[in-house]
Amino acid sequence: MALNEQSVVAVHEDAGPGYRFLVLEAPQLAAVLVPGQFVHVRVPGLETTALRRPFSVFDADAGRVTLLYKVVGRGTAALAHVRPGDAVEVMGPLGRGFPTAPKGVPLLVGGGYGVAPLHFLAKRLKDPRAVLFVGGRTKDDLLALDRFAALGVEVRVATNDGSAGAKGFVTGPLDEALDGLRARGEAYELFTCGPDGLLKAVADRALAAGMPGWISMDRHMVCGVGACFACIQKVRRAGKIFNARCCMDGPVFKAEELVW
Amino acid sequence: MALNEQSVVAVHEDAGPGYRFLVLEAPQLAAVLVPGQFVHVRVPGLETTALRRPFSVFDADAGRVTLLYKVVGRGTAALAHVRPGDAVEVMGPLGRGFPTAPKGVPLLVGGGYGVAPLHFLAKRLKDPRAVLFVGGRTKDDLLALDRFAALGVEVRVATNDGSAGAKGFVTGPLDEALDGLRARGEAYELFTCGPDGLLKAVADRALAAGMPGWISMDRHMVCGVGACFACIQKVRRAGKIFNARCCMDGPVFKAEELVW
Amino acid sequence: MVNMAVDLGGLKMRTPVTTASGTFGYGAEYVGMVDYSKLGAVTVKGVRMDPWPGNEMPRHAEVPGGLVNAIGLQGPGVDVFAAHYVRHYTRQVGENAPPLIVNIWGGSVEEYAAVARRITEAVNSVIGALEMNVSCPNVKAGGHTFGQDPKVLYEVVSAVRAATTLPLLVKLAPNVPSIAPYVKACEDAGADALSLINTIPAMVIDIETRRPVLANRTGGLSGRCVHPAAVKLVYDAHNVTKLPILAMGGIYEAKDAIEFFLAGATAVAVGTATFTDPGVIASVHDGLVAYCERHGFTSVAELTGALA
Amino acid sequence: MVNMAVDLGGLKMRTPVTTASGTFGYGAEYVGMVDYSKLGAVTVKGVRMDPWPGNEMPRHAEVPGGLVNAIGLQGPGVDVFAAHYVRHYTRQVGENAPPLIVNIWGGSVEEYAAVARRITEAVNSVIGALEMNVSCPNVKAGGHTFGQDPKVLYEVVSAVRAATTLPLLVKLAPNVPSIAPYVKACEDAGADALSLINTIPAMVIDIETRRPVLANRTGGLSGRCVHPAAVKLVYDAHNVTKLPILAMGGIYEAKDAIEFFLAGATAVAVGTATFTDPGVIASVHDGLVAYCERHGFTSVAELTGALA
Ligand SMILES: Cc1cc2nc3c(=O)[nH]c(=O)nc-3n(C[C@H](O)[C@H](O)[C@H](O)COP(=O)(O)OP(=O)(O)OC[C@H]3O[C@@H](n4cnc5c(N)ncnc54)[C@H](O)[C@@H]3O)c2cc1C
Ligand SMILES: Cc1cc2nc3c(=O)[nH]c(=O)nc-3n(C[C@H](O)[C@H](O)[C@H](O)COP(=O)(O)OP(=O)(O)OC[C@H]3O[C@@H](n4cnc5c(N)ncnc54)[C@H](O)[C@@H]3O)c2cc1C
Ligand SMILES: Cc1cc2nc3c(=O)[nH]c(=O)nc-3n(C[C@H](O)[C@H](O)[C@H](O)COP(=O)(O)O)c2cc1C
Ligand SMILES: Cc1cc2nc3c(=O)[nH]c(=O)nc-3n(C[C@H](O)[C@H](O)[C@H](O)COP(=O)(O)O)c2cc1C
Ligand code: FES
Ligand code: FES
Repeated sequence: MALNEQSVVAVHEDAGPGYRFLVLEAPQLAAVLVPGQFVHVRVPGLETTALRRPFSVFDADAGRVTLLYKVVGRGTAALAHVRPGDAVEVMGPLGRGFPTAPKGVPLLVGGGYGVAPLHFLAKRLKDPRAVLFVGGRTKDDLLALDRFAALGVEVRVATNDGSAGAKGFVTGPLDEALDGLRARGEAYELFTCGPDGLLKAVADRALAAGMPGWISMDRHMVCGVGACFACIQKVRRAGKIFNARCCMDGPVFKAEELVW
Repeated sequence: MALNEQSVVAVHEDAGPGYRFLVLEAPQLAAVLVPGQFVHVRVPGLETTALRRPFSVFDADAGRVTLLYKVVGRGTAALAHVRPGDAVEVMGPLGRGFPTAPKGVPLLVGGGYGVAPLHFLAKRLKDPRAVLFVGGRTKDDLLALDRFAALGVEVRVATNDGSAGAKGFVTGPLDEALDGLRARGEAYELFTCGPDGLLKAVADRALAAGMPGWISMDRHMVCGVGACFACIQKVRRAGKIFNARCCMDGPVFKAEELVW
Repeated sequence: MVNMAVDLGGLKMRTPVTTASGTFGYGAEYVGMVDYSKLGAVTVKGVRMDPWPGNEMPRHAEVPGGLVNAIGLQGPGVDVFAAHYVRHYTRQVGENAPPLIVNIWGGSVEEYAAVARRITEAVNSVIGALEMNVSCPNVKAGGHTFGQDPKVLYEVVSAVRAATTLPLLVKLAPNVPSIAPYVKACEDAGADALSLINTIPAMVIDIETRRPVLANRTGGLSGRCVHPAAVKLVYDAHNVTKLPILAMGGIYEAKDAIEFFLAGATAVAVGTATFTDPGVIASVHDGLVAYCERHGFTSVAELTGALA
Repeated sequence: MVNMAVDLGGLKMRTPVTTASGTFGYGAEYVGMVDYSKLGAVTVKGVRMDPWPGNEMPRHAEVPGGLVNAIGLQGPGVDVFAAHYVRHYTRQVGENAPPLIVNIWGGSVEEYAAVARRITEAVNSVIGALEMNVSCPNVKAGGHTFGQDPKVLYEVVSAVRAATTLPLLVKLAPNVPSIAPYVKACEDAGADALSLINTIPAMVIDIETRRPVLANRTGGLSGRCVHPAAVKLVYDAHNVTKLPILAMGGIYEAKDAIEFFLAGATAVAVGTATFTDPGVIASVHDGLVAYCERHGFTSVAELTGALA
């Protein structure tokens, strides 16, 4: 059951070029959110008829909910103007999140703002074996690495231009690690959020290895609660293919459910 | 020929309860406006599709245009928030104003914000014989009397509740003055702006006495320039009755033209 | 105390406020965010005989003052709806769950009738009425064609009328030269009430990619921007019929709903506004009560057509 | 250098931008505030045979994202128009005055033809085309009825076609189930181009006085809120005809106009937006040039129907 909380902006700060951390006093939501769930935000400053914008939860702790977002369009541009003390209506907790009792080494794979739910996940996993694989075009797309480090999560980086970590895609360091785990016969579990290409690459690897893969999908949304069917993703469940609602049946899907 | 000037707010101050003076740096308009003309204001803070709002000119001098307005709805409520330094788009000069070479004693009759164009008129008339008759429900509706006094204009006041001047309608002091002038055989000319009831009362007196009467009409407007036919007033010209455009054929009409 | 109850063609509503089909899922999705006690009915997403996948993504485009959607009537089919979703609704919303208005559609006259029959036979007391969608602009073979021609409309409504004892609403399209012949067809065919309006056919083009934003190319416009057009259609319909009208189209505040009542509506539905603020439902309800009190109406039913 | 010239059914326009009838008076009202060199034509307020008083006041209501008007086609009649206003226009705008598109209407087929004939006979070289208004929602005896039925439409367009050698545009109503039969009627009757869209029938009620805001009770909706509906109608019309289309409805910036071109328009008209900002005309023009440059179009005419 979701609720619509009147939150108050506590902190609003840069998280890299074009990225922002938004910390909201939202005690009701903070108490119930689980990693991989998202919230639906009514952006102050947009016209009163504007649709809400969905954001994953970067952190939920001590009465506060933190979002990590990228300014990409008019909604996020308006959001970037809210100030500490401003009221923000936030709907949540929405969708199904990640499982938080992995059966193997937790491997988190993120791209861009896709690291947001992975941070909340890492925090709840509290698993010293957890590794974050993160990719971006340049080092400017690598976000919140210090926050992962503070959780004791090992971080392996790749950038297309080689400005940080390995040069190339994040699948480079990931495949290296997978090879190592396979060689040692260790079980692992994949968690990913980011651009569709990355999600598919990770899902393929989970399926090929027969390891669990948890894929968080980013689909344009309207209601955020399953009421409008705007946000579908083709999935196979119990042998049947149908259009699942990402906001309700997802945003986190099992790798084997997804029909690309 | 009208123009659309990018003005800058110089001063914005109270002019009585619910009334405001807005002083704009608008050198092009200030140079050409004549009394009785109006400007069409794009109100900052309204949505980009909002229509403009028309206002008479209270003063135009030394590169500045002053408006005197009442907060009555959402447009004027938004206007009340502009601050010195803000940009305001103002279209003008619009409409036909008052003649400024009267053939007799100039008698100005105003109600509420209707005194605005009469102030500009008094200033341009520079006629020591000019008298302002002003009415309102209470003394709170009497605006800018000090500004008329500063121009050397005699002011005669009436309020419905007797809280200032004569108790009753402004037609009381006006009729007294008309009687006096008639007794002395002096010619006069009437100029008025205010609620429709007042305008009609003044027009009737001008017609009855055979003296010139100049009536400034307040009609809901859209374009303000004669392009849309939203703002009509029935008038008789050359024996024919037709729907004149207040914004272009007015807002000032001759008493004998008006068909009520 | 204002009496908020209304009778919408046989459907007894404790308040005159419902939800617009397609904006409130199958009724339970907004539990926790909407005060269901303020709803006189809940109208659910369009249901047809078999499961229907709907259109490809993207299915929506935000526009100033509204939304263009081309969901394409996705749904699980009448059996899953009747077995699963209706039960889920009553369980989630609880004892005082308002009756459901089930929005239905089909690819043929026979299918419309069959869906109506199946739902009527389900004999679930929470099902209060049927609303026939003959005006969805987003499914080619579907609803719209049935609503475009008064003769075809008469046929399909007659068939559904014969198939159900439930109160029957017919939801009409706004893009007609005159609503009168469509209203007449519904009356003649035995409809109990009218729903006005469905979305207005619309299109949004991304000028950078030079492609329609919606996968379906075109869609239907809803939200605040359609409100003045909807008020006109309700007014026109009310002028030519005694059938009660369920009005919808751009209700964002009580004022918008009150305009509908004065134009001739008996009840109103909140749609697109819910996406932005689920609280609109309660504030429309409360605003109606306050308006009636302020204007001396003892019953909201007195507002219908109450132009001065 | 982008070639901005277009041919709108025989009317040569130096730019594809004109004004929407009824929002630009008789053409001279915006001198000083509009850069006329950016206009390919100026479309004037509807003209009929005799003077016409229009509706009572109030004639407009501001709504979110638009305007509802019921001016009621006030005008001085064709003789005063031809003698006085056309001359005033050329004198005021000067040498480079764009050609006029004269919007006409009448109470009968004969009157439509008579007005067209009178304007054609005026042989004033500044008159570039006629635009038949068969879709004004605000005059009962007038335009709208002629545009509602394709057969009647065919008749009245045929009559006007026979009465004029000027390029002939027909302006259609948006509130139709399908635009195709109306387009076909215009084609068959010999129209040279189509204008889309006129205002959408609408109504605004003052809930405090419980009266319609407009003296005419109902009016026509224009402005930003009608844009997505207008794009759809232009797209639909372009799909069924080779006739060039003059598109209008909610253009506030170049992007809105570009959507119309991609949907199939040959030229565009700025209407309600001018009331708020006369500068929209120039910015639409300049934005079109910039867009063509950025996307490698050497001529704005290439944009017509250029969906990827
Ligand atoms: C479950 C979920 C979680 C998300 N988590 C995050 C996050 O943690 N951080 C972050 O920066 N972004 C996140 N996003 C993406 C974010 O919602 C979009 O970037 C944002 O809605 C864009 O709004 P805009 O007005 O700035 O962009 P515009 O492009 O101007 O938006 C126009 C419209 O498109 C929709 N839209 C545009 N892009 C997206 C998108 N990628 N996903 C969904 N709708 C979109 C908007 O809602 C709006 O309706 C998430 C999306 C989903 C679905
Ligand atoms: C020639 C002329 C001169 C004016 N001079 C002044 C002046 O000097 N000082 C002053 O305070 N007011 C003046 N007014 C009235 C002023 O234009 C309105 O009070 C103002 O437009 C109200 O806008 P709003 O959004 O606050 O009110 P709302 O009622 O919310 O406006 C809604 C709509 O009604 C129109 N409207 C409402 N009232 C009026 C009205 N009385 N006249 C015209 N349109 C109206 C608005 O433009 C808008 O379209 C003048 C009007 C005219 C026509
Ligand atoms: C996303 C969405 C889905 C809709 N689905 C349906 C539907 O399945 N059946 C139907 O009759 N109307 C459907 N509609 C139309 C609405 O019920 C309503 O008639 C319309 O949106 C106007 O109301 P509004 O402006 O308040 O949204 C849908 C509208 C939207 C926005
Ligand atoms: C105040 C007003 C008057 C209008 N008068 C006419 C008219 O006389 N003839 C006509 O064909 N259309 C008339 N229209 C319709 C416009 O020309 C145009 O088709 C419509 O407003 C949609 O464009 P817009 O949204 O850009 O205004 C009028 C519109 C408005 C707002
Ligand atoms: S966004 Fe409405 S169903 Fe997912
Ligand atoms: S306001 Fe447009 S003609 Fe006067």
